[in-house]
Amino acid sequence: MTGRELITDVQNTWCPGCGNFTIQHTLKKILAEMETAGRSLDDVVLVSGIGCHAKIADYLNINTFYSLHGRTIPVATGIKLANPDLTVICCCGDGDCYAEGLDHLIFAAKRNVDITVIVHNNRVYGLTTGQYTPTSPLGFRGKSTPSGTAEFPLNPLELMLASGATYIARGYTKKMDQLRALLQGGIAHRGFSFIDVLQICATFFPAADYYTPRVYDPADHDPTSFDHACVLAREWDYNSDARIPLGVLYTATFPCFGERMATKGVTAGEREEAVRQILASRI
Amino acid sequence: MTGRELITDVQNTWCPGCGNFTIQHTLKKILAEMETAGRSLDDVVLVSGIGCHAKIADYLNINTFYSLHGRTIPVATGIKLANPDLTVICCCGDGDCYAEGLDHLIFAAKRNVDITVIVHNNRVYGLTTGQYTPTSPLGFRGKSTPSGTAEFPLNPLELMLASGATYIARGYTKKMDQLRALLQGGIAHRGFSFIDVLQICATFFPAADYYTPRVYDPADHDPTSFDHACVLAREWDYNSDARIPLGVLYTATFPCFGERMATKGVTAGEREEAVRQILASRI
Amino acid sequence: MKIDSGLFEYNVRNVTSEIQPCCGGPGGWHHDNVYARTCITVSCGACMTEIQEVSVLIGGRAGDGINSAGALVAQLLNHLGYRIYLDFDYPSLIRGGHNFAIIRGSEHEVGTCREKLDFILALNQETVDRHRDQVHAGTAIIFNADLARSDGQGISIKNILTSEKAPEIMGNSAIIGGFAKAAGIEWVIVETVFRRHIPKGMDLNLSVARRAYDQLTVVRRIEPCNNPPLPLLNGNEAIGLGLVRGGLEAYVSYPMTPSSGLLHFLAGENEKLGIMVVHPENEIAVILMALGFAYGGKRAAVGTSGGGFCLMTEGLSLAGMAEIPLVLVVSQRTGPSTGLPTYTGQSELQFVLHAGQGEYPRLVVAPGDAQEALFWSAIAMDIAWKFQVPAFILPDKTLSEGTYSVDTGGITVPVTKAAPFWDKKPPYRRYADTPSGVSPLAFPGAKDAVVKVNSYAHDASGYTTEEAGMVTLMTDKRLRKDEELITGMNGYPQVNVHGSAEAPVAILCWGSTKGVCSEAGVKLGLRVVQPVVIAPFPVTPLKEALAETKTIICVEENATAQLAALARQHGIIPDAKVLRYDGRPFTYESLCARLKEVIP
Amino acid sequence: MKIDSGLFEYNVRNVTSEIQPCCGGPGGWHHDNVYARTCITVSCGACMTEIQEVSVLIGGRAGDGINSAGALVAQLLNHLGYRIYLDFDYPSLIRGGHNFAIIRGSEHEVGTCREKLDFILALNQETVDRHRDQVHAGTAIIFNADLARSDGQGISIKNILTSEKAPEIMGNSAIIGGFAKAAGIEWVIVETVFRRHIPKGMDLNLSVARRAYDQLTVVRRIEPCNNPPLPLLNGNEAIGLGLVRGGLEAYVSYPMTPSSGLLHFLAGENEKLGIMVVHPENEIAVILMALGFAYGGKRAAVGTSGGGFCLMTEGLSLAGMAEIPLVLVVSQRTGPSTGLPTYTGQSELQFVLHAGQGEYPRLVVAPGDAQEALFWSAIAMDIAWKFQVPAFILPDKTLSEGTYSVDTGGITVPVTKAAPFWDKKPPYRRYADTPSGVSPLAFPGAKDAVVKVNSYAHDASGYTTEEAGMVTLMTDKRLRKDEELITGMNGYPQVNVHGSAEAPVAILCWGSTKGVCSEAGVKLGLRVVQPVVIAPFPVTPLKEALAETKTIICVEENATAQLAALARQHGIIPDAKVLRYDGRPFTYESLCARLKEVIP
Ligand SMILES: Cc1ncc(C[n+]2csc(CCOP(=O)(O)OP(=O)(O)O)c2C)c(N)n1
Ligand SMILES: Cc1ncc(C[n+]2csc(CCOP(=O)(O)OP(=O)(O)O)c2C)c(N)n1
Ligand code: SF4
Ligand code: SF4
Ligand SMILES: [Mg+2]
Ligand SMILES: [Mg+2]
Repeated sequence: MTGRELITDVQNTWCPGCGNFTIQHTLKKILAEMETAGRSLDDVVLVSGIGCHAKIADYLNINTFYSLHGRTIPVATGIKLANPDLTVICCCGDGDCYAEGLDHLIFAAKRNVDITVIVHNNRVYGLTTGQYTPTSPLGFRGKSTPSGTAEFPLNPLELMLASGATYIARGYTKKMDQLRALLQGGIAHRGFSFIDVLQICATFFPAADYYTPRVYDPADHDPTSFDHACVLAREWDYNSDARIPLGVLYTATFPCFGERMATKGVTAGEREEAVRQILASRI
Repeated sequence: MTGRELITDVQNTWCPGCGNFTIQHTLKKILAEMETAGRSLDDVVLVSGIGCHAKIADYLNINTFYSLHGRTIPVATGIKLANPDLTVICCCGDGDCYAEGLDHLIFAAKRNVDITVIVHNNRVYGLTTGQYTPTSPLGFRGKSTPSGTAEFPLNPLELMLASGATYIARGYTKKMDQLRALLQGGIAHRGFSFIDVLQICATFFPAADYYTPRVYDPADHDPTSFDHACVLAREWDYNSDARIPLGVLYTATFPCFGERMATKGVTAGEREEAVRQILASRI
Repeated sequence: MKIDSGLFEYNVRNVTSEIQPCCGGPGGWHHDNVYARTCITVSCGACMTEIQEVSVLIGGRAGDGINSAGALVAQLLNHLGYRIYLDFDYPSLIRGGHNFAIIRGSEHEVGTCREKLDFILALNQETVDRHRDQVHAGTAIIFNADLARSDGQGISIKNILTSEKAPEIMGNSAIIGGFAKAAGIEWVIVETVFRRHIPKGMDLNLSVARRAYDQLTVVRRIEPCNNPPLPLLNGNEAIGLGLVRGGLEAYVSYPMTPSSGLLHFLAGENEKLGIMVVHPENEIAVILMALGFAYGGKRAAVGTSGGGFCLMTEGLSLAGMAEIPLVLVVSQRTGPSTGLPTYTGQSELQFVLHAGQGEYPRLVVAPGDAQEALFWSAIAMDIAWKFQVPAFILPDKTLSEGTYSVDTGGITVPVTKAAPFWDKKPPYRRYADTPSGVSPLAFPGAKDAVVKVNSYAHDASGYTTEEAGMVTLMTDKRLRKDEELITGMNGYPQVNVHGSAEAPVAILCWGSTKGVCSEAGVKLGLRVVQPVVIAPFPVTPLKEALAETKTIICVEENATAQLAALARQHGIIPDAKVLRYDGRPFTYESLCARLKEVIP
Repeated sequence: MKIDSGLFEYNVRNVTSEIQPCCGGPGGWHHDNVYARTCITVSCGACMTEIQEVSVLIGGRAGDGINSAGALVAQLLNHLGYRIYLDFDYPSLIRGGHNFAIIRGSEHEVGTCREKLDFILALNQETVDRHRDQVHAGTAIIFNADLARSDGQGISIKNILTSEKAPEIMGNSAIIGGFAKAAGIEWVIVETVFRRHIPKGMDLNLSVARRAYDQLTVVRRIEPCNNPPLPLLNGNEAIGLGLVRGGLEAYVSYPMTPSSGLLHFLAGENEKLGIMVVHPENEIAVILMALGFAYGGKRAAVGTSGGGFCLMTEGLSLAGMAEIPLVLVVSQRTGPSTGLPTYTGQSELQFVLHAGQGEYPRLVVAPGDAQEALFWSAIAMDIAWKFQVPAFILPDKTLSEGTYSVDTGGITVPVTKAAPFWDKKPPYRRYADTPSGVSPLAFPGAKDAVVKVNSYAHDASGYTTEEAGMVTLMTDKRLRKDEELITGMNGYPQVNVHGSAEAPVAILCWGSTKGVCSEAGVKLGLRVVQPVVIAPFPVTPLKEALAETKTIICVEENATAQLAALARQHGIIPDAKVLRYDGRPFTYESLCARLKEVIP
């Protein structure tokens, strides 16, 4: 389909001021550009989890798999293995992909599966009305922790560096142009791309006043330097007060899982012959 | 119980030459020493997963929770929260705790739960007869990957450093004295202790000839140095040929999850009164 | 009714809906709204006494605080002496969309809504438009004149807020003030309710309410009734308090609608109640952590809904095999899969009965309202520990998030923690074989006890075995607990009968449809039979309750009639079924109409 | 029997055990061992013709390669024209412990073991000692004289290996060579079998075998039968090949006994078969990845056992809601929980029927032997795609790891991939409402198709909806597929009848007990009714198969009689049950004895 309307008629139910609008708008622009550049959007698939972020599956007029809380990544892996010609993008929540389904994230990085994972990291469970997530700061008072959480946040960038992801970036929904470049870079990257997006949750984690003065673009960072990527990733630990580097922290080139796993196709006849041979070998 | 027989009458079914014997023997010694030092073994609990490693639950004559494949850590967390006076040790497999239940490992580290996790890392699924695990090298030919795996191994030490573990060590079943010190240190440590033990699997991953010439004890390493711990953790990536540092890589002191979560006990009367108050407030 | 289960004494009032009928005649609880003539009084079907009754709807957008506003309306009626049922209807989103609460008050106990409304409080136009066919000749509409046009009385909320310099969220107080006036509720009651139930900015809220109160005129007076006000609890809160009375020490849960309210409630009250509340990384961790608590000697419960429960099934089977006591609250919503997260359903009955590999006894109770939830949650915890089995509480969205009057008069649950404990004579054998199948309990830390629990087939000491004879012996031991459980449950009111207890046509229902089925049963002269205990299946009491019926009609909020299948399996053959599965609870009117189609 | 399901043609031979009886008389497949007099021939219960039959046990420690040695013995008998059943019994450990295989050969199809043995091949003393009560007057024992003492003929394996400079693992060849001689099997057959089935070091193995062959004397000649040899497959391999014939393109699995063999088999053959085999991080990833494959247009299957299946239930419910085709192989072992990992059981029937929240149609087939597994696995894949439902194959350890003769003569499955595909006229609606409830399929990448699948309640295009009417419509659409499925399955042999088809006493059994029940049925003159399709429950064919029975006896390898409960639910009331739940399959003798206790 060419020149398609990219936004569906489904009524949008995000709160006013929600950072998800920015992510949706950014993806829409990227899709439009991909189409202009000759890529058929029929070959793009978006996989979402469950949560506010995941509603994007209803709003974008492309192939979508609106899956389960925490399970975007194995679904996306299956799709990519099934059809390597597809561009597969995951829109995940932080509860989704850092709590419920963290293991899948790490394994996709380890395997260098050629998909792009965008984490709508609002640092809260939005759709279930405001509980802490793995990236909420220590002491966060959510509905399940009204007197404050008892645990430090995870640093997802550090985890990704430790897990073998080959494209690691951080964006911010109040920096739309940069976000677009980061997502575009991730989609273009061959291999596992991960973008942690600091997404404003207007209702349960309205952190713009915290983020905006702290975010910065590190000058002269060479994203092929793993060591410096580590330094940047650790600069802000999602908890204490510090400058928050944005941008592509790390890139590397490695063979993808799909390439390594590829099996030569066989015809129906060859397959039936193979079955016959196997049966014959059992006599 | 004092002066108890530490090994049960259950018939041991590990293969001759299995590294699990070393781990069991080490634990036995540590337990005996704890008892000598005045700690009642009634207050020690061992939680195991499912796999060859897990049989240790049958062999040691202490409190044990022989749980599920991949699930030692949440069980251990519950036990420790239920009764902070207990010493809680997990014996995990690498399939167990780096594949099936990886998320729990990371969260226990993040929370700094005061338990000790010993990973019997034989880099293979032993009990299910030899499939690759997350620490098997790229190209490993196991029963599920007869023409070689398509993925790099994880580096569990790096992951633990990224997750907030406060005691991180690596041992080797052919270095029993050191192993004892490492496990002892982990058990003594207040907070989340993690020991990756390179365990020889005589049947499916007999890697002694690989390990023995490569392992070494880094001189002058200060385990409170996070940065140097990272360097050491990365020296060998569980895949390529390199020297393999053993010992305590990292230690730090932080409040434990249990301390932060502790709730003041109330009497039955106080509780009933609280219920009455809540009911009254709903009129 | 007094139950002596050998464990504790429990004065049960009303738990089986044994409401005093107005006339003492057959049928118990009778009332029927006759809207055309008089809307606030209804007449008892048996004696034709008029009983008082009122239905109020308040609606607006998500984020408007409809749920709290509804709760205030409910408290107003509560303080007028009405028994309350409140149903809150909302889509799965945070702001915008249409939310509404229907509050029904009645002189008698009530557990369902009527379609027709006596009052509509409309914060926006959508509320007016969407509920048009729920008005009757005498419906009073009070609306926000800034956003809606309608018959009835409008209030400019904006003006009021501006005059009072009050924030937007206090708009609800204006509409409630207006309602109070329109319903002829004395100001002192409004003031009492606001003072008791508004946590912040109470004076300002009262001023806002007063302005609206003064602007409007009385159109439909709600007469006070003769009852004292009662605590209003939703099902989740009732379950929470019941668990606490059953000795709960740790609640472990991962948020999932409609169970999250229980997590939030217990997390908010945990210090007062002296319990630990943990929200771990996912539901697998939830159940395993809870099993860790129980092994450590602490009474634990978990809560979730269908999707999260899926992830707990492996841990459930472990609980069954390792004989670790645990209470599981599985609050049902519309499935399959993510389905309709904020709407109701009753489709997890068979799943819960059979979940987890292998065979082991379990208790499943499905309370019908908040009062039953309070009662049965305490029992579930006690049974779980007494028999060392998993015990399920199986509410649905309607019960979990619906608000009910709870009559706690005389309810005391002296929890004995009467689980069978080890006699401290070593060696301790975790799975010692006993005639009842129940082995004595000890916890790690106990002197000279080596406490070994095991997910493998094991012997009496907890050591793994692969020996055929031992496997059979231990399986028999576990299944003997099921026999004991059946006997043990006989001490409890496992099956409730409502409506006309002798009628030849019976409704067979379970869970939250109790309320609507009871009313329909009264209206249509049907017997209403509601098993609260689902497993072990109470065959004998159920057959007794259904004795001499000619027709059995299964009423369920699922698409395949799951209780009907279970009944058939036990030789009870339902003749017809009335099912609803669009996520909405049956209303009295819709159920009556559907029943009439199948009554012979 | 020829089935035209509209999808493909399939010449079914023997799938319903329609074995030619020797005498043509009633009862089909009759034979009974009369050990005392003659052990290798048995007589047909109906015509008293003697039919040939032999049972061989080989035992040793884990790690001794007993399974492969058993397979070689089986091939020897196969090449003598015997039909084979091989049962492999081993504990859950890697080295040590007692492993043994029983190989039974018969002139006729066979699917169970006898207790008495004609040959015992003992690699160690434990084998001799443990199986003492399985010998009869004429049992020939061949033992490793280095490690065991016994009656019979000893061989010093050590001496032979030393002379041949052969490695220890070749000891099995010695014992097999000895067996061949003792059984009077011609050397040329040994040579053929070794050449075909020993992957490495065949010449050396043959020399080792020959030495033993030459040392021993013939004691019990096994006469060749008149059958050609057939492929020997275990149930897992048969399922794998069946799936491939059903169009399998991706197999995703995490190892778990007794399903792992299927993973290993397909991983080993994946290049030849052109399929992708993925072993991900855990079972949750397994099922979600498989759903990704299916959404991407590739036919996928997953395999596991009960504990792993627990973790798949959430994904299963997603498959049901999103209507994504998937085949699940759930191989049962003794539960609950970890239970007995390497022993059998039939306790997942009800779990599999009800797993996953909410209600949606599913296919469940429980093949009775490898031949049925081959046939039904292809069908399961085809049905999954035709109806876009999850389809289960439900073997157990006995079937998955037992080896059977498979008669593939005339079996061709021209897979049409006849799922209903989109007509390419946009707009594509993934959930278009149709009379059958089945919507046309398209996959991402298809030109102008926007393919939206959704775990939420959704409309025809796949967009989330919370609207009551649409929810009902879509639920009805999904449930209509169940109706269609019931009709569709009528084209298949859903219920098998063995034994005396007219007898008034019937055994009702399912899955791998088919073999033992058939033999017992013949012996005791019982009708044996075996539903292969479990869901949708084949009520009509089952009632037909049971028509005019006076007594129904349920035989199951679980503790609660799960098929019996299911049957009762559908109005079929079993009168008695014979259950075994110690992880071991019924033997013919034990089953006959138990049946005699309950036959009226
Ligand atoms: C297995 C399971 N557990 C819990 C839920 C309930 N649930 C739905 S969305 C959600 C959290 C969403 O948080 P996040 O992923 O951060 O997304 P957000 O809403 O913040 O975008 C939860 C817990 C679920 N759907 N499935
Ligand atoms: C949920 C689940 N999946 C799979 C299995 C089967 N299983 C038992 S042990 C094991 C692997 C053990 O590997 P590892 O943890 O490395 O332990 P090892 O045997 O090597 O000590 C597996 C996959 C299981 N018991 N439960
Ligand atoms: S709750 Fe937060 S994340 Fe969800 S829609 Fe509202 S602002 Fe966005
Ligand atoms: S298989 Fe490996 S890990 Fe398991 S007992 Fe044998 S040597 Fe040890
Ligand atoms: Mg979030
Ligand atoms: Mg291992």
